[in-house]
Amino acid sequence: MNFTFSDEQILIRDMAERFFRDDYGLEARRRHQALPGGFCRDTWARFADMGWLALGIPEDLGGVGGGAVETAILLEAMGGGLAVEPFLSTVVLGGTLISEGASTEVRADLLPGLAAGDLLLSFAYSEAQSRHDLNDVRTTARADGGGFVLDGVKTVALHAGTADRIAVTARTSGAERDAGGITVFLVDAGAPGVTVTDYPTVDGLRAGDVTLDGVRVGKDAVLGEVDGGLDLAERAVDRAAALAAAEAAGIMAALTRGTVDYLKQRRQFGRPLGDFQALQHRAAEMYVETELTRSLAYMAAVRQDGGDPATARRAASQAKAKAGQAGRLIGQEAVQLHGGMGVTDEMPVGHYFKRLTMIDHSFGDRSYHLERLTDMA
Amino acid sequence: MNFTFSDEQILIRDMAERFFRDDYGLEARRRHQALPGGFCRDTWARFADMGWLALGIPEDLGGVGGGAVETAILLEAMGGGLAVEPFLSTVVLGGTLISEGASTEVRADLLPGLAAGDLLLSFAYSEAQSRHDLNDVRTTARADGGGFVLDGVKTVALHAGTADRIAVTARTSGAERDAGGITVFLVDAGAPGVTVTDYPTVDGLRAGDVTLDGVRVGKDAVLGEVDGGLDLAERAVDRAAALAAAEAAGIMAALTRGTVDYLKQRRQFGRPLGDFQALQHRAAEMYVETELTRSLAYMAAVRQDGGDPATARRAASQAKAKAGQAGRLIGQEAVQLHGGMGVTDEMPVGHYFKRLTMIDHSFGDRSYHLERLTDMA
Amino acid sequence: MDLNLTPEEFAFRDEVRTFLRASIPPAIKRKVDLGLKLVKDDYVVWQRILHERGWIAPGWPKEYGGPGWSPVQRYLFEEELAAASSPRLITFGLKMLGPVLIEFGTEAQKQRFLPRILASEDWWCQGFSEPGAGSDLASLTTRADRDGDHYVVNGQKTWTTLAQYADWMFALVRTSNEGRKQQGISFLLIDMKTPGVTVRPIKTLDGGQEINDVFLENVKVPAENLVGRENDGWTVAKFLLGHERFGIAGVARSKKQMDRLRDIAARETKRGRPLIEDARFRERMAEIEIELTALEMTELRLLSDEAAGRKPGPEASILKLKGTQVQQGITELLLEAVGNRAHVFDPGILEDDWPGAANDGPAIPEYAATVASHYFNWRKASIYGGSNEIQRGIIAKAILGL
Amino acid sequence: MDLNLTPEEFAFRDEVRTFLRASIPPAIKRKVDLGLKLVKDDYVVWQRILHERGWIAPGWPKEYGGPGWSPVQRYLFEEELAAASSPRLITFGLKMLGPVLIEFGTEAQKQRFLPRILASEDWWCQGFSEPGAGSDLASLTTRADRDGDHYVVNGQKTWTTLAQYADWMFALVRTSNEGRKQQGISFLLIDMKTPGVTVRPIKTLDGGQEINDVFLENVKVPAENLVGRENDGWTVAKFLLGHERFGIAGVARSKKQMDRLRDIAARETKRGRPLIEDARFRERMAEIEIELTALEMTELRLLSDEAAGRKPGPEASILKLKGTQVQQGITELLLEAVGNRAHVFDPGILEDDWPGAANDGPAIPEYAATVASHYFNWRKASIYGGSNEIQRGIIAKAILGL
Repeated sequence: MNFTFSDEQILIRDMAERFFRDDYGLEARRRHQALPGGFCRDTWARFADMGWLALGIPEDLGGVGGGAVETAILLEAMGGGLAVEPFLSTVVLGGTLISEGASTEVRADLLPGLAAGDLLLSFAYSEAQSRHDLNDVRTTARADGGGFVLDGVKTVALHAGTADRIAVTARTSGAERDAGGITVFLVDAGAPGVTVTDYPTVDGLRAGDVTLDGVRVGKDAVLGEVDGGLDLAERAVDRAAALAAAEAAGIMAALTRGTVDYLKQRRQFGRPLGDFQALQHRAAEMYVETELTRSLAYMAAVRQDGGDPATARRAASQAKAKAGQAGRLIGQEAVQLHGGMGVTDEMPVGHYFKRLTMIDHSFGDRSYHLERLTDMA
Repeated sequence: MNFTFSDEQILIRDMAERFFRDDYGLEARRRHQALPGGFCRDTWARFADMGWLALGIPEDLGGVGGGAVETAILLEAMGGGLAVEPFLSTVVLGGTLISEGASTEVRADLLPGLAAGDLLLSFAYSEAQSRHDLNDVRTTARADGGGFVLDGVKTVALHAGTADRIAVTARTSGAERDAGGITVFLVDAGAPGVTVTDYPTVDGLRAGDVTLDGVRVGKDAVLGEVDGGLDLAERAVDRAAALAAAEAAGIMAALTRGTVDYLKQRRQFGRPLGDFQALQHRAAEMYVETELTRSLAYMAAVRQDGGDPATARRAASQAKAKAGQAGRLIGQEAVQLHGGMGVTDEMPVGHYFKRLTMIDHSFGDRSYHLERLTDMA
Repeated sequence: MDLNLTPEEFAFRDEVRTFLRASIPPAIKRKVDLGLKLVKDDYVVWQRILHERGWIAPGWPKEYGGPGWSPVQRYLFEEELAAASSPRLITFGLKMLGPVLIEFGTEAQKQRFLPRILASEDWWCQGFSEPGAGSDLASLTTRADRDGDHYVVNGQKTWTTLAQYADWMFALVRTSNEGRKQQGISFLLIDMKTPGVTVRPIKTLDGGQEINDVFLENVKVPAENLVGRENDGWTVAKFLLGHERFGIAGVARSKKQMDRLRDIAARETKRGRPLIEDARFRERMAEIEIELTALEMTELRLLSDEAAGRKPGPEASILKLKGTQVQQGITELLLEAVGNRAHVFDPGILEDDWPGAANDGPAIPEYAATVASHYFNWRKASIYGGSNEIQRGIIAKAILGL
Repeated sequence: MDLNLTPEEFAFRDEVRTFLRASIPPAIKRKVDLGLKLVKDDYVVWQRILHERGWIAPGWPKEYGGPGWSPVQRYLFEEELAAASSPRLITFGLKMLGPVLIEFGTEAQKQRFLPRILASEDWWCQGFSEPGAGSDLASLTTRADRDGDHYVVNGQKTWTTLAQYADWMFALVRTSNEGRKQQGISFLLIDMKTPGVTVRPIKTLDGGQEINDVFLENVKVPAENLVGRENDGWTVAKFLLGHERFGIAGVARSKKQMDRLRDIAARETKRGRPLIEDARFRERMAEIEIELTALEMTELRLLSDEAAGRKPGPEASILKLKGTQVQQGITELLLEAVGNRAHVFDPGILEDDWPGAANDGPAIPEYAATVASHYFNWRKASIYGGSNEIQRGIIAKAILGL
């Protein structure tokens, strides 16, 4: 048992931190947001060059191996860098669905492109009525000839607007909230009947609603088992939840650092704010909560790779619930301790705060994960 | 609409505060606790002399009128004075049950004695399995001739050991948790078959378990309606909950005051603790929470006298839930800010803390009242 | 102690309710109900309706145009305003400068400015905060140098709310560097059309634009626009910041927001049932309702003291502190209520003429469109007007004697 | 990064588990499980069993009698100790003075005291706090004046845990008033049987008696009992307070308490069902389990750093701060779990030989008898050993540089 990074992991971390420190930043982020699709394709190509998109993909398919811990290291750095690129949707959600659910042929067909940065993915599992429950699926997939016909509307799918392929959950049998009867399909974004309404999200990323109107797909579009897709979908979303907690930890660390710097520099009543004990103690709490979240995020990452599924699920929920609670505290405190500067668009703090807040509302919010733990225990 | 005390109410408050400041205190409390029954009969007689036991009783029955607000004023002072006398059990619980549930004859028989300090009462509504639910009654009352025969065990009845009469809830029909079928009986503590196991409580008061073994009572022992006693019992306990919130507010004010005094006087690192901003802000929170609790306690008291029953119930639950939350915060903070002194038996702070804590666990704890509000809304 | 309304109070409330509900323009009501952006005209139109009825300045003495209401009547009026979906009345003239002029102004200042405030003919903004003087207001450095019958003002104000609409600014300026920093400050009225005044918007984290930098470069201000005595502006500022406790808790608006929350929770679903039936969500609503009720009862206690003739004291800090915590707590629940729709950002909601969620737009119902922005934006509540840290300090020092 | 045990670690854990469960005297186990009072003999008997096995001082170097375990092994041992219902090992000799003597002691001091600590032949107490020096430890005033080959000690120590059992006290005393207050402090070993030493119990709010005043009146202490150099005791004290992070989070014991909570919640009822099936109560348990797991993982991260050769740093303050919050949070849930039985106070539980809840006694089940006392008593956890305020200050200053 040990909790230390390997030399290789330290390399990944240092490289990612250096990239976001030197080649990213709030101004770059603004530029990327304004580009078509809301992110920078050149930056994405650099992600590919650095091997980030190949994480978790076997070497014979263009990947570099590695697992959730390496990805968590990257996401922690992306959190600190406020990256807007579609990493979670393409690499984590899409990559997991294909790696774990696709046939050997489809994997060989798609994963090299993913690793090379040529394939963008999205996972549309949410519907207007479903809240955070993946089993609440009204979208239907009717067997037709050798394939299926899909109808329904999926909502708030991260980066759906730029995705080349969109994974969707659809009901192949059963009633609206049944756990069985759900199938995951990988749909071509340009297929007849697919319409994506793309829009910005409040934290500066993009998402989209996906309308499926009589969309025909072949049998090879099925990821995982017909009628048995819920488990695959939940594994992918749990992995995203665990890794989003790592991204959140990166943001928390940046907010704590930024707040401490601000307290040192800003003077009020003739001395630096950092001299005021009440503020010192609150900064200390921010630090403690950051470290606790980071600990759970890495635990959850470790648990996502192999091992007992119930342990993986519980760890993801613990990390995500903690990220929600600590994120709310740290985001609110960072803004408050920045005073008037905290609510402007000019300083990074507001942008971190928004992204951190929306992480809580992605992949199940704190209430959802607490309830899941409650049901589980 | 107004929220001011009348001149008469101010008189009551000033008299009570003076009494507890001049004639009570931690040493007196210790002496009272060591007396048989765990309180001081002479002090009880003085309560009677001052008219405190006659509050809420009509003037023609030896009372002085007045209502819940006057009683709340008294209880707030008793909180500050850390009184151990059986006021809540005799005057609030017992008095309400008799005033609202007894026949004209029984009222005329008992209330003058109550007002004069000659009659001590207890209300035994709790059972081992019932938690905070008044409808969870296993004790039975079997109709027998003109009267009833009672069997069962009631637990943690405040001041049961010194009570002359004990009101008990018993099931005259229905199943264990039915709302109907419960009847309140007023039982002579010395009646054959009644056994009281008296014990100290952790906050320095007394309580008892009451065993009823074939206890025979007449029809005149019934308070309220046969089978319809739950409403009467809940009204009495709600009133106690609202007034216990006032007692809690008195304790909170004393703890805040005591903590502020301690912070001013105790020096660390070359200056008074009160100079440390982090501690100032925490003392400010204690003050704010005290005032909020006080506001709800008086609102709840006002609502207990007449008016809409649902409004009365909601107000009692809001006040009691708030007292639970604020009490925990203030009690813990007071101990923490007193440092090592806070956990000794010598300083008042620990005694206030214990009483405040146990108020949360009397008449329904915070969780119970929150759930009740949730069910109600 | 009596929490019931008297028959007269009932009648008053009904009169107010009937008028407000009949008079509020539906387009304005819709914006308020959905939390959309209000523009200058919305405020002015509505305030003039209230002015015509004589109700625009409940806190002003009758001789200056106030309605002469009791504290209870003012409380009821606030309640009904919020319940009728009234926009917040712009406080700068009505609740800040007006009372200041009544207390400190010359007769000429009163006659010149007060009627125009009542009629919403002048829009005022507040020039207090500076880049180097936030919570530590007295360290301000904007200078006003006397030059004949004028002051020449140089400096920068910031965080100036709605300065883009303002005709006038009341400002704290430094007229002397001698003595303690609280000395040497003066209270000056500045015409925003004077040459040398530049307003630059500051974008806030929710994407909105309510606050501004105001640059003052050799701005000539007639000496007659000094309020109170020169170098005695700190007294005026303290009066301004401390005298008004009505409404600072925001109870009436928080009640209205709780209604909105219940409405949204009734429309949103969880596990196939309306969210409002979920016991855990209900419990969180119950918790915040306890705090809101406690706040309201505390406000009523303080109002009763005031009605009984007691002067407003530092206890009002409770109202500001707890009031913003309750408001912010409600925005958190609203955000949670809309689930992952919280992500959706429709930039149109920042425009004056948002048509509503288009049917072919993102899957966000109209009621949810502003919830996230509102959550982000409302963090300001615990920062401005004396941050919560300042309020705790006031309580610790002025009430507890620490 | 690997959270699974290696086969060797599994084997080690099994060996420890088997031994501990077989060796713990049932009477001691019962007291621990019910939270009853332990007396000196309970501790000594058990510690000698561990000593015989060679496991009493996991943190000591092998040459002084430690078992030579890795950090992971020590972690597993702590886990198994708690799971086996071991009493807390008395830390004063084993975790405080022992390492101090190994670092600073003379050869004679080591040979004299270390074996007796291992064998639980000497019971040590800690003489740090004074009535005027709590969190501000360095302001202590107990004086030690050199007189030939002795020091003469005068002063008062307070909050001295279990001094009533102690044979010896290690104390901080003032040997000089020159320079900063941290200078001029010395670290002295005092035989409690020396004339002039008086122990007076301090009753705590839960009715227990664990802490004491210790009065020192002209107490003659041989100069050879000075540890480290004269006037350099602050260095020794800082080493003592900072060097040990193992176990300060109390993770293993908190896990054990969570088991106890689950057990009690399974026996208590709510609305006719076991409390443990109540969704709201379960949610509160889940919340605290998240914190406990986060704490454990943080401890493991720090231990991994240590195993990799990094020196213990101020991060250990997280463990103390959060550890006590988790412990206290569990005591709150335990208190809530027992409902209104929490009121019942059976003074017998404070006695050495409590027979258990008598059938004819108050209606309190054995498992609930100590819950309220425990809640009250455990408030001390965030006060002693560096209060939570001190820990926050350490984090702010030593980690964040504020």
